[in-house]
Amino acid sequence: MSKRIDVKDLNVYYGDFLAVEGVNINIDPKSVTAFIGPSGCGKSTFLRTLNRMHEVLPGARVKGEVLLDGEDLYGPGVDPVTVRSQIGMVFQRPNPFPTMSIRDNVLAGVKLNNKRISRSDADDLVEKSLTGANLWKEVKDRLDKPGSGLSGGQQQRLCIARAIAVAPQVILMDEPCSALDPISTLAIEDLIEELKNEYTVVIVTHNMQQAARVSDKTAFFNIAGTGKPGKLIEYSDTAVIFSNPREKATEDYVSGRFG
Amino acid sequence: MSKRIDVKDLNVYYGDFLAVEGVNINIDPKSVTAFIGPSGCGKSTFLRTLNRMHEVLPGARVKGEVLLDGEDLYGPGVDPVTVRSQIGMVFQRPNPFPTMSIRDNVLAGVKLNNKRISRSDADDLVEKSLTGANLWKEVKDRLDKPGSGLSGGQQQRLCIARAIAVAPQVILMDEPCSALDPISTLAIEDLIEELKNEYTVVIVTHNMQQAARVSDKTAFFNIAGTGKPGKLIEYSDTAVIFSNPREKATEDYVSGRFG
Amino acid sequence: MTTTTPPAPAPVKRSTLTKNQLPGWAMWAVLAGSLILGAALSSLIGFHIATWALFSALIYVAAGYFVTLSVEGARKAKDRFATNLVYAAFIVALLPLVSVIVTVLAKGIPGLTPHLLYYSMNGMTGTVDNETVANGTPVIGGVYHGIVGTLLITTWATIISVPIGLLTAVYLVEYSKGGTLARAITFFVDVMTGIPSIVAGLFAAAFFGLVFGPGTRTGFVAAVALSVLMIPVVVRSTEEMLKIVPNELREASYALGVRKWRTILKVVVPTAISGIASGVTLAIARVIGETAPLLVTAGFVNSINWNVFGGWMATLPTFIYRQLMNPTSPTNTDPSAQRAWAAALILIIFVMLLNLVARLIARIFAPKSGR
Amino acid sequence: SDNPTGSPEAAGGDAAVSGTLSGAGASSQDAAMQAWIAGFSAANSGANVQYSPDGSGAGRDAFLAGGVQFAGSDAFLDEEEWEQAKQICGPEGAMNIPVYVSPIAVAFNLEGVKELNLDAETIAKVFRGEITKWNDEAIASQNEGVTLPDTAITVVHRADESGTTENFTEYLHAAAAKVWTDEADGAWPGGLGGENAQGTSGVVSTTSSTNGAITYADASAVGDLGTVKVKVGEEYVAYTPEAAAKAVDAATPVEGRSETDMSLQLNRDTTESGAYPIVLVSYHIYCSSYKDQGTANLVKAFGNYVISEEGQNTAQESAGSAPISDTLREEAKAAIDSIKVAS
Amino acid sequence: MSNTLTEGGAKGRAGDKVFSNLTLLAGCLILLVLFAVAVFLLVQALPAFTADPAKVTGGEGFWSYIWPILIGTLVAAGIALLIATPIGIGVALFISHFAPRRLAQSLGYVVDLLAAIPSVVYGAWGVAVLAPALVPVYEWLAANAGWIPIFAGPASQTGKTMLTAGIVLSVMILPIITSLSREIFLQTPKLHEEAALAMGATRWEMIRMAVFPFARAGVVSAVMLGLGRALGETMAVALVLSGGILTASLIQSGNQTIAAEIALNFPEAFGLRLAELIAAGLVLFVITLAVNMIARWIISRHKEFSGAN
Ligand SMILES: Nc1ncnc2c1ncn2[C@@H]1O[C@H](COP(=O)(O)OP(=O)(O)OP(=O)(O)O)[C@@H](O)[C@H]1O
Ligand SMILES: Nc1ncnc2c1ncn2[C@@H]1O[C@H](COP(=O)(O)OP(=O)(O)OP(=O)(O)O)[C@@H](O)[C@H]1O
Ligand SMILES: [Mg+2]
Ligand SMILES: [Mg+2]
Ligand SMILES: O=P([O-])([O-])[O-]
Repeated sequence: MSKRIDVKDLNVYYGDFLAVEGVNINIDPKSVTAFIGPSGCGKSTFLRTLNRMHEVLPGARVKGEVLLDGEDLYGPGVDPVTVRSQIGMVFQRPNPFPTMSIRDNVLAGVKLNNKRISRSDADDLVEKSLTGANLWKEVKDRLDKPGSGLSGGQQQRLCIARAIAVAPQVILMDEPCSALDPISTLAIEDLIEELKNEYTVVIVTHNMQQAARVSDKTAFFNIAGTGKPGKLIEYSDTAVIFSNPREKATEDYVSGRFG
Repeated sequence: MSKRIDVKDLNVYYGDFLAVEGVNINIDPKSVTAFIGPSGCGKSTFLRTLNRMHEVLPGARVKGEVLLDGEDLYGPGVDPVTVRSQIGMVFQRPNPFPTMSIRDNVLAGVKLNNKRISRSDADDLVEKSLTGANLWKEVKDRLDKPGSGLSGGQQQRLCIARAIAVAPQVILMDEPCSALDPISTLAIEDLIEELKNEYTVVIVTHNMQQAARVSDKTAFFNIAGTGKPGKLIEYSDTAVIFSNPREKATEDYVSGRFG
Repeated sequence: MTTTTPPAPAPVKRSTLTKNQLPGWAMWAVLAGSLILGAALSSLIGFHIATWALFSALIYVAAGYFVTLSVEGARKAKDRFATNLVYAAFIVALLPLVSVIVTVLAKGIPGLTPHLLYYSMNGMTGTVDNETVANGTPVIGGVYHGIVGTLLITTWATIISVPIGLLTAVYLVEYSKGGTLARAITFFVDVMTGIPSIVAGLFAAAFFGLVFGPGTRTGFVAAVALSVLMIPVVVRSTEEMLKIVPNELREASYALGVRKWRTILKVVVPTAISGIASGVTLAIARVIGETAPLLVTAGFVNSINWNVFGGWMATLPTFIYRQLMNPTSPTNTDPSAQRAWAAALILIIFVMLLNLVARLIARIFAPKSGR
Repeated sequence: SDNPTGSPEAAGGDAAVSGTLSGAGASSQDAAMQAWIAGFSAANSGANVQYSPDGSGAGRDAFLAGGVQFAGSDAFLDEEEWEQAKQICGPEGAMNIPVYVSPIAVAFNLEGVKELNLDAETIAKVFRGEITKWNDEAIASQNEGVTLPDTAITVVHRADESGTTENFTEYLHAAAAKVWTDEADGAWPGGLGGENAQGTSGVVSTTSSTNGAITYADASAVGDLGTVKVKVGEEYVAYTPEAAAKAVDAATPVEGRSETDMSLQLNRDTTESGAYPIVLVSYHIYCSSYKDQGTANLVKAFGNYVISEEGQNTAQESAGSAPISDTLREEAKAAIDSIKVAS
Repeated sequence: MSNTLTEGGAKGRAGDKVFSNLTLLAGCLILLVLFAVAVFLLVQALPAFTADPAKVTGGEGFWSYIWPILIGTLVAAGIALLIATPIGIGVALFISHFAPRRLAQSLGYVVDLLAAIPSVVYGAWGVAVLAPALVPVYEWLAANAGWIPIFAGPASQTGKTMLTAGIVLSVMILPIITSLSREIFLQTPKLHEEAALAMGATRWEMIRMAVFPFARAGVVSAVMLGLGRALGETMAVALVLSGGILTASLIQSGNQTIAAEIALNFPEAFGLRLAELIAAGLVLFVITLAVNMIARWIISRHKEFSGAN
């Protein structure tokens, strides 16, 4: 089951600092949407508002509406916990729980809702999630070792495994592949392709090729200068953004020979 | 002034675990060398042995020789601190000092060593280093703000600025651009290009294009399986590695359509 | 962490985000119910404000759990339960604090006069207090000597124990590799934490007696005794704070070619400074109120002594203790009690100020906030 | 400032004595000691006396270790200590001088009752917990006309070892030997129930706040608690300074001590009319010789001031003690005057 | 050819040497002092162990003298920990994760004030305020829960009981546990907290997943420091507790702690009695040691999964 996200006139603040301004965007269910844009333009910030993770920072707040299948995430009576358990997230920096074993890290989210998961079900889930994140082979012999003993890329894949293990309706990924080698990146991209069949996927990436490869639609964010708020400049089908963008800024950005 | 590095039969251990085995490599001065290879194959581990950062982990040790212009880094009487002040490093995960302002972070290498520096020299150095890391424009108005309030990519560039501020003879970079947007990446690559004129640069990257673009020589590491040690498979001119590698494994890896 | 849940009208349509959500007023209703039920229960056994509060709180915590359980499910119920318990813990902790502070304020403020601060007890006898009571004149005799003693002795104890404690903690966390020596130090520091304060005093007295002749009692001997009590607190709290400084910061510093000791002093310690400052304050607070070890090491006098290396010295706690246990006039104990409570108030104010200073230090060096 | 009382600066006084004299010991005489120190310093500007009320045992310990020049003690030096004293005081050893006499009151908190007559046996039974109610026959029979409530008796005794307890139990053991079988001791016999509290002020305040409580404490501290008249011979005697002094006069010197020593064996089961036998006698312990002239002079001057009429009266005024009799004073003066410099 | 890696470092290295030796010296100094304390205690306590049992207080030798007050000590400290640990951790959590941020700072400050109050004042407060207030509670307990041995009547009329002493101790150690725990809770990496929250953990689940594992060792240390204080506290217990022989009931007068026993009897003690008291101190030493060793063992069992990194 997957859900659509509609954002209306969203302003995002850190205290008094307006970090992202006036975003309107409609994200279709069962699609992959990529956010691109220069560093510091507010991609991560905006992404975090989509599952109410933004507000865990002191002083951070938003104005506007984010509708999940028509229901406002920021509406009265909405519990952020419910929101987050439906909208999973993978962070830019890998953050496995250092005190938990690899296995427990994968099961961490699952155990929240389903304490009584049977041993064999759990084993299956761990294998499935780790395989999905292309980590199973590397760690299958040391599932009981702490997650912090892995290499950076391994840790990131562990976090992805942890996020998909709970089967959320929307998955937000903040540069999930930035620490990964091509093989793992391929695996993750395959995974995203697969997830798309059932879930809504939003991913932030600096990698144009990646955006072009995996996403159906692409949103380009930009920032006018330091201290200015980031803005959504253009949002369109990926093919359009990369071949025939409406805005000059977008064209300048995507035509860079980088990625 | 730049120096050459010659590694002879280097084995790298975490406790009893042999992480990298039998590396022989000669890195020319005034060149850029790229390390590529799948996740977990020991690129970071090997890189850290080049400035004796490996040994700060408990139980971590090496066997073999690393010669800096013919002098063994691991020879008797060698002070690791001297080594590290000549061979700088940028980490995979940005790690600015949380107690310091942006300015102080850049000057950390100077100030922490208690070197005396005049106010104006310091200002110049800060500007030069931040400009080099393509961060100056974004932070010039908030140099006194804490470094931890920056976005992920900004933090990484801050760390690069910090590393180049001490003007080392060799610079090691562990995936310096993995958290960066294309514009910053371009800036860093330009910077590497520039650094090459005076320094020896070694970079770890998962980005084939990047390796192809910036490096003179490329080293491909691989790992036979979990628990096995990583090995240097092939080391050659970048052009050769990407167009006509000697080994099948290298060809398989670099011909992936990713990056 | 909160931007939402003002009391809301019940949602019109069934929403997956708000379903199984208690409306905002629900907990207020539960609270009101608990208060009424608590009142009823407590009047069963003879109404008292304390039992009322207690019963209401218990009912609220329990009812909050079950109401949430029935509507929002077990996880939310547990969260509610834990939240209520945490709030309850805080309120419970405030009770004795308020009670002690009120007691000290009520009994101490009348005695807190400029005279008390400016004069010692030199030459004071029971006769003076008897007259004071008989004539109803203001109490005379003060704690100047005790203030001087407390400040000097505590300062010296801090000078001795903070560097030693900090350095030892640094040794344990940064240098030792879990060797025998480190384990021995940890072992002894642990034992130290439970040393009865008087034993520390007897030890210091015996040690100085051996070296400088029997009966050597000075402020410095007391400072040494207090250091024995302070050091373990400093070591252990600092140790814990240093341990949680992330290694990547150390590595970042090493990679810049910074020496280990500079890294420790300029990166590790500043990052942990807030906790270290708290620990040091705690250690000082721990000893500044000590009585027993001071009596056997610094003696007790009624006159002012500024010299920690010679002569006996009084401190605020010993002053308080003596005034309470051996009032200046056994027949009229009120003036002594008044002086004692006023002295207690002064002591508390001192530690408050100390806390402020520690926080200031922490604020200046502490990690800046931000993601 | 060091002059809270605003007393005029001492006008020189006896130029022969100067320096610092340190003493430690009994807390019972602390209040009196403050008065003595104040009075003595006022007359001798160059002299400084300090006293640490650590407790009698600690005081004697410090004295025998040479840490202080004199000790205050609720008990005189015992045989062993007496011998030990010769090491620091020279062959003639130390001397015990009674300087502080104070009646110990048996005080209680019973609504509407201010005074009760009790004999030693009844007191002993009450404190042993054998009599548990205030309207017990044993009490009522001695107090006709007093309405005694059916309140439970709560015994409050000292938690710390103390001279007060030692003197009180010595009285009970001597005057009611059949009931009070425990030897006299500074610590309350373990195994007896009851409440306890630290220090004289502790037992008094506990008693004051507990209805039906009874305790024993230095008479100066009992405030408005009810007190017991103790049966001596055929009459009931209230505690008064005079009655206490009388009991001390009736005491016998301890055998086998030196000429100058004034250790007293109190006659607790005295039947002498008007004597109040529950008395605490607290001593000053001085050396018979000191190493240097200055100290000897200082000790002599201070000792003489303490036993002088002026000194005893100041103590009475400020600490509520009973002045020693003239006979005792003369004996004490002779002893103190014999203090000399070790040759 | 001169070696640039080995030359020139000497001066800089000296700083490192000096500093590391300084830390080592500090550690050794502590060892030395503590060793001296231990020797002092042993030497002074020796007569109590070797003396004729009949001469020791109680008349049956040192061990039968010490064990009741040893148990009393453990009971008092146990009550204190039982009350102060959950409340202390609760307060620390309240300040670090529940209270509004602006408020939290001042609240932490308020609780730290508890540490500022001298133990004599705690004692005086315990006697004057707390004990009388608890008398009706004890009477109620004796009447309604008297069948439980620890609440056996008749209740003390003064309220100066073991339970009261335990409560006063718990108030005294609360700030130790709170302030150390609070500092550690505050240091929990945001990354891990966010990781938990992002997968839909409630605040409490986040605390269990990210905060507690990270802080475990530190909190145990805090509790141990508190325990040390509770075991060694003299004046407050001496003033509050109406001590006596070992009794199961916590609401009657009776029981005693080692530290209070020392404080109460030390002033009048000499000779063998002094040795006994110091031997009692030695016993306390050993107890503290044992408890701490158990605590360290608990921490070290999970060393592999430690919080730093
Ligand atoms: N905790 C914070 N407090 C205040 N400002 C912040 C905080 N985090 C980020 N910012 C600011 O908000 C803006 C957007 O930051 P954000 O992290 O969303 O950028 P981004 O697009 O994700 O960049 P990157 O590609 O480098 O990750 C930046 O100007 C940044 O400095
Ligand atoms: N601190 C450590 N203790 C033990 N083993 C470690 C440690 N750090 C890394 N390893 C192991 O050493 C091997 C090499 O790790 P390394 O971090 O060098 O990989 P990498 O090539 O840098 O991978 P990535 O591209 O994901 O960063 C891996 O098997 C990893 O699990
Ligand atoms: Mg970002
Ligand atoms: Mg790596
Ligand atoms: O004077 P005391 O020994 O009874 O305190």
